[in-house]
Parts: sequence; C-alpha cells; structure tokens
Amino acid sequence: MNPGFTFTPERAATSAGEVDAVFYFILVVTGLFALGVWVALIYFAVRYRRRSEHDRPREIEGSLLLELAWTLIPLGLMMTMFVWGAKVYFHLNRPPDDAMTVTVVAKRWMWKLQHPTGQREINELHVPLGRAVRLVMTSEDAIHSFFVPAFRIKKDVVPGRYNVAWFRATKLGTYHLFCAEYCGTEHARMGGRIVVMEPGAYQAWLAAGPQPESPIAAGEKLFAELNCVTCHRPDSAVRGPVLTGVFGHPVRLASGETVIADDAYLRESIVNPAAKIVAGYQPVMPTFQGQVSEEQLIALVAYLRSLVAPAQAVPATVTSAGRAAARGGEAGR
Amino acid sequence: MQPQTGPPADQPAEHHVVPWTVYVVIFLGLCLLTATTVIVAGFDFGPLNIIVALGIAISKASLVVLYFMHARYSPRLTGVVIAAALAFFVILVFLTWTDYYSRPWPLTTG
Amino acid sequence: MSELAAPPAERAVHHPALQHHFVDLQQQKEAASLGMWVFIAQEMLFFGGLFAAYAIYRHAYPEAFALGSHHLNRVIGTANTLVLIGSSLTMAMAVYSAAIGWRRGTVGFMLATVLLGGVFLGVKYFEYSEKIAPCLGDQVHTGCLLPGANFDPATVHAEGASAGQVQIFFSLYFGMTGLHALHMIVGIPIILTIAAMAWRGRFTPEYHTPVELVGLYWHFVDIIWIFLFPLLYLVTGH
Amino acid sequence: MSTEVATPVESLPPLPPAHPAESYLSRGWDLRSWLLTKDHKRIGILYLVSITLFFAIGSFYAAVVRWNLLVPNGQISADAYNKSFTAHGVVMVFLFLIPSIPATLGNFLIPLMIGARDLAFPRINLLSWYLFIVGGGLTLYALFTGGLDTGWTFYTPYSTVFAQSNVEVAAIGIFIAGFSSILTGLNFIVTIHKMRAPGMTWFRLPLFVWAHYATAIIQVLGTPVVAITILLVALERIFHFGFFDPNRGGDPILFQHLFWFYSHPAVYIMILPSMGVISELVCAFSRKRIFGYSFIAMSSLAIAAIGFLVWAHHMFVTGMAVYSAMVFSLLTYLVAVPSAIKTFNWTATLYKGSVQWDTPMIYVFCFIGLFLIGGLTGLFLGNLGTDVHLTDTYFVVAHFHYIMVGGAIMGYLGGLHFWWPKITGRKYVESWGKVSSLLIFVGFNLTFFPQFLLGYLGMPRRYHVYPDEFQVLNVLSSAGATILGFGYLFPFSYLFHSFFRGEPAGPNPWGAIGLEWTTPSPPPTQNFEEIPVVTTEPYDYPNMGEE
Repeated sequence: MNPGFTFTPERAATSAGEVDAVFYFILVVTGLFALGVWVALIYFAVRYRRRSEHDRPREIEGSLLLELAWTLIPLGLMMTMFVWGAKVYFHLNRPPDDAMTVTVVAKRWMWKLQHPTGQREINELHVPLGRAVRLVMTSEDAIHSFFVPAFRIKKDVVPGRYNVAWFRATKLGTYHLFCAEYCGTEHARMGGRIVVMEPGAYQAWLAAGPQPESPIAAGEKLFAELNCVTCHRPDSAVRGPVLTGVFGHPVRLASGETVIADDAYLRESIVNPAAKIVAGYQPVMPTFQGQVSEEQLIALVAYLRSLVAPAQAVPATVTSAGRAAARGGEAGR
Repeated sequence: MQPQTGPPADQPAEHHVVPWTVYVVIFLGLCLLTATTVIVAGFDFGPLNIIVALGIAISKASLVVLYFMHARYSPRLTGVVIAAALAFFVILVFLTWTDYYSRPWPLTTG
Repeated sequence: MSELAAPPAERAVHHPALQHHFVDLQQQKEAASLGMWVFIAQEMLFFGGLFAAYAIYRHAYPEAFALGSHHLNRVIGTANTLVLIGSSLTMAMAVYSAAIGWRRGTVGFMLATVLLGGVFLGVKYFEYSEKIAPCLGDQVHTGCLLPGANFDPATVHAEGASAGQVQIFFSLYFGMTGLHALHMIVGIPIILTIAAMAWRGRFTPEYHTPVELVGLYWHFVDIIWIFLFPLLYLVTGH
Repeated sequence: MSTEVATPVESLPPLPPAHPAESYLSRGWDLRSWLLTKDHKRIGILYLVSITLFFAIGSFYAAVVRWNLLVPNGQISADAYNKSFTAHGVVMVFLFLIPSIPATLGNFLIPLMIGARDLAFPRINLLSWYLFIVGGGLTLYALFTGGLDTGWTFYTPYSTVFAQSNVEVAAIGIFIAGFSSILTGLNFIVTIHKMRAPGMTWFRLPLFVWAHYATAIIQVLGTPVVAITILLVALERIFHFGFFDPNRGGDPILFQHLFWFYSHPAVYIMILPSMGVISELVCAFSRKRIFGYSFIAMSSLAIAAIGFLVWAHHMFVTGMAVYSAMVFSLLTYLVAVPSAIKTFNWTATLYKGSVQWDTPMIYVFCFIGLFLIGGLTGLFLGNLGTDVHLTDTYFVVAHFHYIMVGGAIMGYLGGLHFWWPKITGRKYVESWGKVSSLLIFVGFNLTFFPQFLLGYLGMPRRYHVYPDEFQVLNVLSSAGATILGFGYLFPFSYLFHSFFRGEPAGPNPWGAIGLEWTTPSPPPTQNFEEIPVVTTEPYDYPNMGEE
C-alpha cells in the first residue's frame, strides 16, 4: 500500500465541503436507485427463470401509473440535485469582496503565479489559512485548467480571456495543483503545490524573500511608461475617459449599451480600444496588442482596479458571476 | 409503405406540373428582392440592418423552397424534414449564442 | 394494400428504371425524393457550423466586419447573385420540361444552368485571384486579403487588434464562399451527366427523378448564396 | 408468424430447411462478389469485419495506456503516451463505436425487420462503406506515420497552433468517415419511412428499428457540424485561417461549442442502437411483450432531440456564462429521464416472465446493471456543483466507459450473439459464450470502477505520470484491463470457429418473434420470397403458438 492512500480526497477549503455535500447527496440517491434496480433485476431473473420450454407467461399490460411514477419521481429528485448544484456553482463563481487577488499565467508547461504584494512563484503557491484567494487567470498558449482536488475547484485557463476562480483554505498543508486540460507533451508534469500556511507564517514568508514591486506599483509605472497618463488622468489634457473609480462600475458606451468595467473589459480596452468606445469619446487610442505581455496587462488592470475615487465607497468586486448576475437582473426586469 | 398510399403504381405521381409562368414570376420576384436588399444596405438602420437583410434573404429562400423546389406541392414529410433541419440549425446558433451573450469575455459587446 | 405485395414476376413488366428492391415506381420516387431532402437537411447543418461562427464573430466585431465587407465588390456580388438566381430559374425550367416530356427543353435548360453556373464560378475566380494574387511571392503583399502571415491590414485600413478581426472576416468569407463554390463544382458534372441521360431519352413524364433531384440540389446551393450575399457583401458599419 | 417454441424447426414445415441452398452467403466468395455487393447483408458483414479490425487496433492502444499507468512514473515517453490515448480515442469513437451497431446489425437487420428487400439506396450503402474504409485508412495512416497527439477532442488552440503531429491527415480522415455515418443514417431514415411492409405500421415496428430511426436523425443532423468543425481545424492549420486563434480575436471556446454539438449527441449514436438491441433481447428471453412499448419508442426520439440541447455540459469550467451553464445543466437532467424510463421498463418486462439465461440475456443483465452505473454517474457530471471537481478527471473516463463499453459494447455483443445464427446460419457454443460474458463483466468492472475513485480523488485524465498515492487503483485498473482483453478474445475465436464448424441453427433457434426470424438462416439475397403482410403487434409472445 502506498503512502497516503485513501478513498476520499482531502477537504481543505470551504468549497470542498459545499461540493462534497452535493456529491454525497447524489451518491446516496443514485445508490438507492441503482440498488433498487439491481435487486429487482436479479430477483426477477432468478424468480422467473424459465423452468420448462412450455412456459407461457401471462400477458401483462403496461401501466400508465407506473410509467408516470418512474418519470416524475426521478425528475423531482433530479431537479433537487440541479438546483443545489447550481447554487454551489454560482457560489464557486462569485469570489467574496475581501478576497486577495493572485494572478495566474499559465504556459506550457508551468504555472506563473503572483501575489498581490508582487512576489512571484512558479508551480507553487503559498496562501494564508482562512483568507479568500481570488485567482485571475490567463494563458499564453493553449488552454490549461487550474485544478486543486483538495479544494474541489477547477477552472480552465484560456488564452485571450481572464477566468476567475476562488477558494478559502481551511486546513494547513500542502496540496496538489494539477493542469486538468490537455495541453501537449508534458501536460502531466504541469503540476505544482498549494501550500496553506498560518496567516502569520504567510506574512513571514512574504517578508523573507526579496521585496518585489506589487502589481499595482508595476502597473502604475507601466501606466506612465506607456504614456497612458497623457490622456487618462484628471489633470491631463483630457482626450480619454478618466479611469479613477471606473472599476466595477457601469460604463456607458457610444453604441448606447452599458457594460460593467471589470477585468475583462479593461483588458479589452487596452488591446482592442476600438471595440467598446465610451460615450462622448473618439476612437483615437492606439492598440497595445503585442506591446504588452499578459503579465504586464495584469499589472495594468490591477493598477486600474486600485484607482478608487476618494469620496466613493469601495465598489463591490465585480466578477464574472457578478457581472452575469447584473445582466440576469436586467433581463429579469 | 405508408398506409395512405396515394395513386396506384402505374399512374404518374406528378399531378402538379406547375405552369412555367410561375417560375418566371418567382424569378422576377427574386431579382426584385435582390435589388431591394442591395438598395436597403445603403441605409443605416442601426441594429435593424441585419434583421432587414436576413428578412429579405429568408423571403427569397422561402420562394425558392416553396416554388422552385416544389415544397408547396410535396408530401407533408418534406415539410417535416425541412422543419427538423431548421430547428436543429436554430438550436446550434441560439444555444451557442446564450453563452456569448452574457459571457464576461473580451468578445462581448454588452 | 394487396397490390403492394405483388410477386416479382408481376412487377417486372413495369418501368425499366424500377429497381429490384422497390415494390413500384411510386415508392422508388418517394424514397429518392425523401432521400434528397434528408441530404439537404444534412447540408444545412454542414453550413450551419460556419453560420454559427459568423453569427458569433459578427456580433463581436461589427466594425471589423464592416471594414472587410467594404473590400468586397458589391456590384460584382449583385451581378453574380442574379446570375445564380437565373441558373436556378433555368434548372426549374429543366425540371418542368422533363415533367411535360420535352426532351430538348430538358437538355437545353440544363446546359443553360451549367453555363450560368460556370459564369458564376468564373467571376468568383476573378474575385478570389484579386485577393490572393498579392499574397504570393515573398516581397510586397499590398492588397493581400488572404488570412495568414501575408495578410495586408493596410488594404482594409485596419490596425492592431482589428487587423486580426478583419482576418476572421476573410477567413469566413473564403470558408463560406469556398465551400459554396465547391458545391457548385460538384454539381456541374452531375448536371451534365443527367443532361446526357436526358438526351438519350432516359426520362419520361412518369420517370425523371434524377432531374428533380439534381434540381433540388442546385436550388439548395442557390439558397446558400442567397444568405451569403447579404451577410458577406452588404455588411454596414454603425 | 407462428412458431412452436419447443421444437421450432420441425414445427414449421413450410419454411426452407436449415441449410437453404440459396442464401446471401452462398452467392460466391470471390472478392468481387463482396467488394461490389449492394446487398445490405453483405455490406453489414463488410462493416463487421472492418470494425472488428479497428476494435483490435483501438484495444492495442488501450493496452499501451494501461501498461504505462502501472507505475507512477510511466513506462513510455510522454509523447508516445499522448499519441496512444489519442489513437485509442480516435479509433474507438470514430471507427468503432459510431458505426458499431448501426452499420453492422442495423444494416443487416432493418430491412429484414420491416419486411423489405433491401435498404432504400443499396449503392449509397456500399458507398458509405467505401467512405468509411477510405476515412478510416487515412486516419490510421496519420496514426501510424507520426501519430496524433491532440486527444480525440482536437481542442483548439492546441490542435491548430501547437500540435506538431499529423493533425491535418487525421482530420480529413475523420471528415470522410463522418460522411459514411451520415449516408448510413440517411439510408435508414428513408428506408424506415418508405420501405415498410404492408401492415407494418409505426407502432408495430420493433424497438430496434425505432432506436435506429432516432440514431439516424442524430447521424444526419449532427455529424455535418463536426465535419465542418474538423475541416476548419485543418483549414486553420493549412491556410492559417483564424477561426479559433485568440491572437486574432478568434475564440478557442467556439470550437468546443461546435465540436460538442455533435460529439455529445454522438454518445447517443453509440448507445441508442444498443438500447434497441436490449429491447429485443429482453422480450425474446423472457417471452414477454415489452413493458411500455410506446414509452420506450418515444424515449428514443426524446433522447435524440434533447440530446442536442445539452452539449455545453462538457464546458462548465471553461468560464462560460453562469446562466448559460445553468440552462445546459437543467437540460442535461431532462435527458436523463428517458434513459431512466427505458431502464425501468426493461426491468419491469422481466416481471412474471419466463427468463432464459442464454448468453445474449446475460449481456442484457450486464447492460442494464452497467448502463445504470454509467447513467447515474452522469448525474454527477451534469451537476454544476460536482462537475467542477470531477470534469477532466478519471471520473469522466470511468463514466463514459461505463456508457460506451458497459452499455454500447455489451449491447453490441448481446445482439451479435443473438443474431449470429441468423447472420451465419450456425450456432456458437453456448457454454463458451457464458464463460466469456462473465469474464468480460468482471474484467470490465475491475478496470473501470477504480477509475471512479481515482477521479473523485482528483487524478486528471490524459496523465502519463501521476502522484504515488494513485498507484493502487491504477494497478487494479490495469489488472482488470488484462482480464477484459482476454474476455474479448473469446467471442472473437468461438464465433469465428462457429462460422465454419458450428451446428446449423435453423431459421429460429431462440423461438423469437420478428420478421427476421421468419426467413431462413442465413437469409436469401432477396430476404423474402414474398413481401410479408404484418397483422400482429410486435413481441406478441403471449399469443405465440396459439394460431
């Protein structure tokens, strides 16, 4: 027997419990159904075994009542599973507001992770116990998938977009990080470790290494280097929208539509400025596609996210789910 | 065989030889609609552009299916086949669309 | 229903085109016609994948699609649409001629269909070569509209990210019109074969199923173009 | 239609003798008579031989995969492993499972069951076999010369930008094989609509035919979408079109939508015909009318229709819109209902029956038991909450093997044993059949049950190395695969043997009801001397022998 062999995976995050609850509910329900059918199958097969070649079974008509029963009862049970699962999924897609943001850039065949304070790690992520961690992820090449079995979370990491996942670790330890989407030759070795530490130990760990720039600081520097400041500052000769406080808020577009300025929108506006012009502005901004790397983009977006207007309350973190929820709400009205 | 098999074997099945003038009229109608769609494309109706263009195209396609392809004079089963194909076509485009419509991805335009 | 189960000997006196496994000509005709319609249903979904891709990308990149579309020649496109509709008319007339037993009409109209189809493909060839010729060679590629390394965004006044998006438009343009043209290229020899059969007097008002079937196919190809034309040539920006 | 069950052969004096002088097989054995045949029965045999070959090739790659996974660090290189699981998937899905029952048993039996002399378009039927061989040949060529390492799913942008292997050739091969499937489906639809014998109304059709009708709809309306999608992948590689290229604004996820639009319903192409087989066998071996005929028939159509609405449940973790995911999850639960209806009805059919434990029936028991597991584990994967953890792990691998092997292949083997005497005119040795079916059952469960656990523990699929703690279950699985492999060798050998040495079977060795059993075994080329007139309901076992 190998070390650590168990029948159930570790449960080391809040999400693990939520997913497992649905898992075991379905397991019990389906288990009972399977048992029922097997017992009936075996019983009938044995009990009504052909005893003589002249057996002539009686005719048995179908039964509408039975048909309805075994259509509607499973349907009801399955709707319960669906609703429960949907709730969990919704929650898994909605990071809490107090989450710290770790950026993830995947490339064949490694994970590049960066802490909010700027520390970078490769194939390893140290996180504090009990703190929600929001992962903003993108890929430089093929599709990958960020999978931590002990947390029961998985999200594809797709080139050209930001996917978000989050977790809140509840148990100290070291856990597997896998790439779960086939990405080429060394796919199986594109793994790593998530190390869950006491918050104090985490702070110590952060302090121990060299003190790098935080993404926000790096973003601010880039913002200046790329001359974004010439147009996008309250004190600049205004040709572009002021970006202070824009994150998380609805933006009215020239097309008459409204979008919420989330990570994806900000990223798009840098690489493809013409796509969604803010109402009242001209499409004069050049594209930065090819001039900034994925990691620089992340830094820029992090910086923009940090530009909260002084008078303004901290906006609710808008995430994929949140944005979709906002839309759903509109549609519902 | 279908239980309600129509004419006996040796009779011609084609009861509906459509007069050729019908084809010419349909052809002229198609030309007219082509001209319309080109002219209309010169105007900007905003989001309605695509609806107008597709509306005209659907009208043209319906004329071809109903008259040139004799769907109007064909057994009901032909209609069922067309409807099934259309239904699955719509499912393909529409359900794919539901993802893109509300997806937080650079592609979406609100 | 008893006549349907007639023994083979009795059936043999019927039409020479009747195949052994059918009970009568009517059944054979219905089967053939249904088969063609099912084939057309299949074709619809075949093009459906491309139309779905078109819908998604046009929705995402309206400006890039307008830019790309302005570089397709509307006049040529319109003329070609009329040519193709004309070929549909001649095809319908060929089927009509076969139904009334007018052999020369059948053959003549089918040849006219082939001719018009040939004109359409010739124009298409001209349109393609205008866009592809500049991509060849390894020096300058001004005017190259074939997606890929040699694509020239300056031709369509696109820059940065929208240069890629215009390439998606042209990928769809070449993919959709190319597949459409391929269907015509397949159709033409079939029409010619059936025209030859018609010439040899193989069809009668009672039996001219092959003419009808190839007619259905040709009209379907026409319908695809009816959608491609506005979707590709008449995209306006906003 | 009447049969005296106790001694079926002697009690039917009007029928020809057990070895009819003239059968579809006796029309010559030269190559020409086979390769140019338009007889649906011979084409069925051509398919049977070809897919058996493809199955052997696919199994070989499965063996390589299981052998590699015996140890955590793998036995072969990553590249060789990736190419092996891709080859296993491509061959098994496109070249074995999709054509398996429809192209062999369906081809052979549908005209016989509905009282027709052939399929509506015999030439197209032959053409579809040639397309299959050309497509399959090209695919194999791609696999043998350089290989293919994209997985059978061809996900972009890996397949379009990064894969260095033979993607184009394989894609074109699969494209061509796809048209073979479309033409088969087209032929079935037209045949079932237009070629039924007098009196064979829709609700007198055997459920096998209903299942194939539903399958044919999927083949005709789904396959073209995957054909064009695969073609786009090839075009993107050859001409650098940018459909799925994120650097040009293309969306790699769009590929997944288009791919799964077909490839999810394709699962039903594999399982529906198998369900049709089970419906026939359950009745024949319990001498009962099927319980809830119309519910089973309609549930086939429901599966075909709803099956097209659920594809994005393969994409819940791609970052798709949350509400869109909810719609797809809901629809996924709906498609589970008709499968459940079928399972309950089969079980209920046994109630107070006269259950005969012959080899085909043992496969029925296997099918119901295993398909049940496969179907119920699908509920974990259709569930938004649990799918996040389980997708792309071995749980998925186990789930679809329970459906495809536990379901589709068990049904295929059951059907093959049941109709083998009809196809060849000879009986196989029953005891061998029983032993091998048990071997397959045990081997199968030992192979794939541990994979459920592996998946829940978090082992991702398509891994050629894995952490040490997964080794126990992987070794168990590989051990099971060995038993399973031997299990498969048995039917292959004793069926082959019986083809030459088997006892003559007579027209109706099982005492079963259905038009195909009224013909001699093997049937004559024309199938029926006279087109039969149908006057009774299907599965009229209670009234059997009373006329």
